[in-house]
Amino acid sequence: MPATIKRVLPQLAALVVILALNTAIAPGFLDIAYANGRLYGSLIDILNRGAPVALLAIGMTLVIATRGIDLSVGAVMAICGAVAAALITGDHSLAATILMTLGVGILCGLWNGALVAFLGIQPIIATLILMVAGRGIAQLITEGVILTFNDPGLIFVGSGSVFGMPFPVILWIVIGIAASLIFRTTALGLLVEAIGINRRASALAGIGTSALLLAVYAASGLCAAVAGIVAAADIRGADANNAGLWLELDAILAVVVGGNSLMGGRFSIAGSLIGAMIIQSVNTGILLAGFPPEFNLVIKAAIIVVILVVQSPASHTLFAFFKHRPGRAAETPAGAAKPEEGGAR
Amino acid sequence: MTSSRLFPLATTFVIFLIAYGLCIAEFPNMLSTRVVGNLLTDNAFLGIAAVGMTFVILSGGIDLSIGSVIAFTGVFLAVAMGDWGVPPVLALVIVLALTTAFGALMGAMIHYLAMPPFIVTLAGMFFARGMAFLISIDSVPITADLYDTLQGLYYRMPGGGRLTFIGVAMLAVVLLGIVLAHFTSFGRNVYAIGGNRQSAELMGVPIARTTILIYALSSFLAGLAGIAFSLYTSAGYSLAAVGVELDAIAAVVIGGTLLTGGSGYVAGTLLGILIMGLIQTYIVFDGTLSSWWTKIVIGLLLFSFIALQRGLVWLSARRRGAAMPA
Amino acid sequence: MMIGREPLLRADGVTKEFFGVTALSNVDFELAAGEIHALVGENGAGKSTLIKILTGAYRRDRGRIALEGESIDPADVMDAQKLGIGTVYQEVNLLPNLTVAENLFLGREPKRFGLTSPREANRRSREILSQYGLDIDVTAVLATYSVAVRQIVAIARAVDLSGKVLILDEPTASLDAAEVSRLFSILEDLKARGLGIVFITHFFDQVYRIADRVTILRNGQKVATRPIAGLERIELVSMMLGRELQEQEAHGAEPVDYSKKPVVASFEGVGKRGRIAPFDLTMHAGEVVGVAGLLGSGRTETAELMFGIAQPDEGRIAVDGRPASFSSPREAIHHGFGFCPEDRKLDGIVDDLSVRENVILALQARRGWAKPLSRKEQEEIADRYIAALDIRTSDREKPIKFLSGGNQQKVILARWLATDPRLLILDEPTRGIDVGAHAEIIRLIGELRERGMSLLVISSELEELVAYATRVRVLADRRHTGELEAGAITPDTIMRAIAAGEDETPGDRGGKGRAAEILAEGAA
Amino acid sequence: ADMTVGFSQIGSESGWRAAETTLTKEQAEKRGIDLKFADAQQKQENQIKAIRSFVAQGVDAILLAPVVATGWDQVLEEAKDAEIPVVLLDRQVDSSDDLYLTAVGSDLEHEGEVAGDWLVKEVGDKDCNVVELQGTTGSSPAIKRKAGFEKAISGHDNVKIVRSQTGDFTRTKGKEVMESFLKAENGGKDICALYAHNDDMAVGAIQAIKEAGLKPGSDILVVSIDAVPDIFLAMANGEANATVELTPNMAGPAFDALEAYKKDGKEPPKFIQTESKLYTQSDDPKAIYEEKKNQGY
Ligand SMILES: Nc1ncnc2c1ncn2[C@@H]1O[C@H](COP(=O)(O)OP(=O)(O)OP(=O)(O)O)[C@@H](O)[C@H]1O
Ligand SMILES: Nc1ncnc2c1ncn2[C@@H]1O[C@H](COP(=O)(O)OP(=O)(O)OP(=O)(O)O)[C@@H](O)[C@H]1O
Ligand SMILES: [Mg+2]
Ligand SMILES: [Mg+2]
Repeated sequence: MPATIKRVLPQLAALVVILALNTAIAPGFLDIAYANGRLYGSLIDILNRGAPVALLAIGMTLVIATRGIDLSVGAVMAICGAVAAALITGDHSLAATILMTLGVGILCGLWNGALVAFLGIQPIIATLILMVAGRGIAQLITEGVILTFNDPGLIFVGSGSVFGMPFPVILWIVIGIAASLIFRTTALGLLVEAIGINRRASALAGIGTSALLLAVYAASGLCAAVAGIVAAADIRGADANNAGLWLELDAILAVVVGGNSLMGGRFSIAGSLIGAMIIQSVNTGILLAGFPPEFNLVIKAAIIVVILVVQSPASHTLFAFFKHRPGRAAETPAGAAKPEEGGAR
Repeated sequence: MTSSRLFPLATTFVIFLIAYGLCIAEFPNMLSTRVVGNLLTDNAFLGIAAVGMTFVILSGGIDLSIGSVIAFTGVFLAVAMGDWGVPPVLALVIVLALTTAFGALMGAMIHYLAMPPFIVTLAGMFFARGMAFLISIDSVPITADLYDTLQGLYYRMPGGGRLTFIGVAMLAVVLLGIVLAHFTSFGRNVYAIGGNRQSAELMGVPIARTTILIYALSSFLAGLAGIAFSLYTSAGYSLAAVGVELDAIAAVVIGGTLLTGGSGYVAGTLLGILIMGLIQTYIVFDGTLSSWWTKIVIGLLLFSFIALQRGLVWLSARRRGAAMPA
Repeated sequence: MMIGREPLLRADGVTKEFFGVTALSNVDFELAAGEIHALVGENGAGKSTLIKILTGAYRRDRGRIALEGESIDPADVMDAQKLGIGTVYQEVNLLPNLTVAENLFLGREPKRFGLTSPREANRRSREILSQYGLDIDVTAVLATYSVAVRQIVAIARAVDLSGKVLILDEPTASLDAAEVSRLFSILEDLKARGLGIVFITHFFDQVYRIADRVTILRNGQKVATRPIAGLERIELVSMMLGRELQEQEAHGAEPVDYSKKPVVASFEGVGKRGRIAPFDLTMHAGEVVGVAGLLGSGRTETAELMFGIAQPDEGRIAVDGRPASFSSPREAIHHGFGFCPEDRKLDGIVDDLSVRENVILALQARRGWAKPLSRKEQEEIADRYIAALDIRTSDREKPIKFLSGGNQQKVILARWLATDPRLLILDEPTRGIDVGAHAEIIRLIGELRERGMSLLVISSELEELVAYATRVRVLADRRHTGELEAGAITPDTIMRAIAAGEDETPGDRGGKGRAAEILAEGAA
Repeated sequence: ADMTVGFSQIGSESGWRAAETTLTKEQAEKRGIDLKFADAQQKQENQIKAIRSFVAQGVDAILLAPVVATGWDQVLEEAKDAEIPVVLLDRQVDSSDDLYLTAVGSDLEHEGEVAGDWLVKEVGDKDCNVVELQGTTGSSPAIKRKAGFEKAISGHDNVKIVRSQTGDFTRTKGKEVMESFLKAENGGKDICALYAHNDDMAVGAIQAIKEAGLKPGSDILVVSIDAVPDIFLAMANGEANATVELTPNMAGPAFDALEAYKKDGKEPPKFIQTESKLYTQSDDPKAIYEEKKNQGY
């Protein structure tokens, strides 16, 4: 669909620019080699390392589309990693382990959703509760240690490869496409956007807003569960203390860099996935550049600001302004602040 | 009626008193001036920063940078007074000017570039901590005489509790915050923008100026909180105050302010801070919780407070509805 | 009249485009001091856009504005306010989270010792609002009041702000007759003091009653400016529409005994404490029940109980003779109900979605998420209603927030028509709709009734009720106080029934005085 | 219980710290001490709050594992005013030493030095490019372990650090950063040794090395610090070469000192240093793993 591609063009452009920068800093950045049955290269690393954030971003996109936010995803990752490790070391089959872990993720999501939909607690606080408590729950399961496992099946989820592609990459791409299809070929996408823009009007129009909110938070929990399994499988152990730590911020950032509005409404999962890759490219680029770590944060901040400034609606207006300057100079200052762009409300 | 607007605030206060009562019933020692003094002193920096956060949230925004700004302030002060030999008072003035300008810059980006506050201040959070790292990654002690003087300023309450300078400073900031929120045009404008930005604009509220001022105020108070923090620890450390923004947000919301903006009270924030401080004190007094149970219990208590608050507000709305003439 | 002298406010060649769609092209406009100048035109003609440009809310693409001969260029609303231009925009743009007093004095709070003085603001607010006959708690947040009250507060604020020019964009859309005459007497006062007043409305009666001159816009262009005196109504309408309007049938519906027709739903002793007293209502297929009453009389509350938005705490509901209860609009919709709400901005439009999506929203919600309407079906439905209701939009994919107010209203109406409900509740369906479309909607209601739909229509416009209602429920002070049968429905009988109800139950608004007023108004 | 001791722990950010907590509780139980445990979630302000609460509560002694060296003067003074002795665990503070009874711990810089010395000896005269996985930027173990290591290799021009990034003390980051080191250094062929500030990062990095088709332990030497069980497993498999032990049993000596002090006022020395023992593949790592496995890591 050309419209979909057009929608994510700015994000693609940003990604290309970052990749070009990386190529300039690190010679051989674009090299891809094939060895031991899998592909190697920094580009593959970006796809692979970006998997947890990409997975989280899929669920986060939906939550943000309903004008919510899910701060608990990092903690849910930790819980699910711990659950998976505990089950697999407790001699459960791989299938049972994965199913139960996904179930736990959905449960976490439902808890968040219930707080938001039924108790009317503001999403940021509702999910803050699980963000704080969740890591404790994860540690309760692992008793504070890194719970290691050796099950080759579970390890495959983190570091196996299919047709040379690392399995996590396949996972996020497949789940991303599946989510897009589910939400775009049914009416779910429209309904989610409607409740994000005007929940009252949507309820009056007969949309089951509470059920939908529950479903969306559950989806976010599910994505976090998958991300949790990937993260644990990657290091062959559940690190309840650090798994997914602060990843919720990266996921939110990915969604926004992907061109989605935090005010809810229109959303693009593809945009968020590209956003996740942009963030990972920045991180990998910083690592490859070999600066001392003290510089990491400042560089990251600067790049984010540049990307967002370029994407911001105001700079488009400014750009258009310089392209064809209208007759009267006094007419266009700070055009974006005018209601004609923002519309009513 | 005004009283109905103040109802959530009163509810929160009552919940706090009940909770404190329960704590005392279990640990009689909690009824000491030491605990009261500690509640104020230990949460002084958080309280100061949370007042700024209240304004930001009232306007419908959010400021994720405050924890980093606190860390930056501490490191800057420590290094400026120590390594660079800047006179203490001058260093304080410079750092407040820097943080205020930093907030104003974020506000300007939010307004003029129409970028969401969450993201702008997230970048601000990375940036401020990054700058702290660049100044020094060590934890740097502060040895200025001024600090000794200010730290020595406290009133010893009967029972051994101390009413410290920073504790009192926090209360003063809260008071000023209340005045600013409810008795100035700026305060009205903040509520107006939080209620509905477009409507506020059509009613002639100066959006640009107010937005910039709000974030400048928040960062200024974060700078002040950073000073309080450096007084509290006599040091500057770039890893300090991680996650304080979330604590502040939680305190503001527990205090009854809506994250969607336009509704809430600065006084509520103080209550939120005290409630969170009480939770922590309780856990330490209990002293049997493992690391993980500590987190779970904090989460549960947070949940109970919020659920209780919502329940009471809901009940009263029903009661008041019924009380009207049929 | 004032020809020859420099006009108070003057616009020359104002042009405005939105994303390539011309909303205004080369419009000239003149407002003299001490005149009331009506601005009329179809929905989407550009009226609101023009005043937004005059008051700095939008930037114009071209053109010149002058106040008292001096060229001005208000960069934002604050600038315009400083120049002495007070405005009420079409969508009541106040702040629901602030108190009434705070809304009135936002931006110019009374000060004492450098700090604002809420006490003083409250006192002065009470004073101001009493001129409008509104005796309400000014320290309560605005959200607790109905649209009408908010509208009056908005007017009061604008009047208080305007030193030279007062602009009102459809201020009377949700006011009842008494409120309207009170407003008009205030406008007369201001006019006598030399203010220039711009007044936008779709009610021609009001134009004739109060305006000195009228400017007609059509499709973003100015058609003419004429003194009211000597302007034929027919001529005004045809200038506005660019065609003749078929004469409205102002007679009521034929008296038919609907009680014989099948019952769609019945409500017995349904009420909610503090909101609305228990009432009985039986809705038959093929009838239109009009609901009349003053502001705050409980009309909207009645509708909310019927549609599951609020839950009754007593009474029985039956649909098709079977007991039913709904705890949400969703359930009501599954029983075949529809409800077009009064506050379109808050409860109606989903502003970032396109016209197409807004139209199909309720239908899609009823089918469930798993059975999406195909894109083609959606487009067909949208196009059908865009044509049927004459919705003015450049494109069905345009976000609804970019449509003019009246056209948004039509989209919401279309949303409910598309679900083809058995019982349709309309709360002020013609709010802000132009004469052409108004006639069309009245015709449509008749048609739906003939097709066997059961309708409950709340309206403050009595002529309108007369035109389509088969019976009229009369409400006063949160009670159903009476009912007029077909044949007995005229504006005058409705008015009397309302007044009688008000007298019976003197409520918080001072029943006696109000009743007398209404009757006086009816006589005028 | 005849003695109530408050213990302000940093948090539970790593297996090592979990073990320290477990052992402290065990030791307390063994001696009949009533332990009040407070977890600070990695925040100094929480530790200060906890100490203040301990004082308000009137405990008999306080154990403090300080998250950072600075900023303790005031609160230690308050404890001193209340005549409550404070023992520092495993990390130091920069306050004057009359504010606390004693400090039990290892010398972080010394640990780095032991690791560095091992590497210098191991490579002899050969050129060796070292990549370094630092701890959390700004944390005192990261700073000191780096300094100690650099001290050990200074003067040996054949050993030099070519890349140094933070791995935040975690396995995930250790693995990710190692991957990029490998990419940046010619697929890992230019790397002779890895020095990680803790074992967890080393374990993550070992996986990255293996996935890149190299052999950790021989193609790339691996030396790290802490001596947690999992690194012994790696050593047993020949995938890691050396680790420097940081014992999690700090509480034992601390309680000894406290009990002696309480009994007859005996002042312990101001610093009770624990051993920084070096383990290599020749120390029967398998046996040590089995032994350590159940110590609460
Ligand atoms: N912010 C906007 N963006 C895009 N188009 C707009 C915007 N505002 C108005 N328009 C378009 O400009 C035209 C004029 O709209 P305007 O609101 O001025 O009509 P109006 O005369 O006030 O109609 P009504 O009687 O329905 O209120 C309409 O076609 C509308 O779609
Ligand atoms: N003029 C008024 N004075 C005081 N309160 C009013 C007034 N008008 C409305 N209200 C309040 O607004 C609320 C809404 O009333 P409701 O919506 O039922 O009225 P309504 O009959 O539908 O009238 P309308 O919708 O035309 O405003 C009521 O709670 C009422 O107290
Ligand atoms: Mg209009
Ligand atoms: Mg109504």
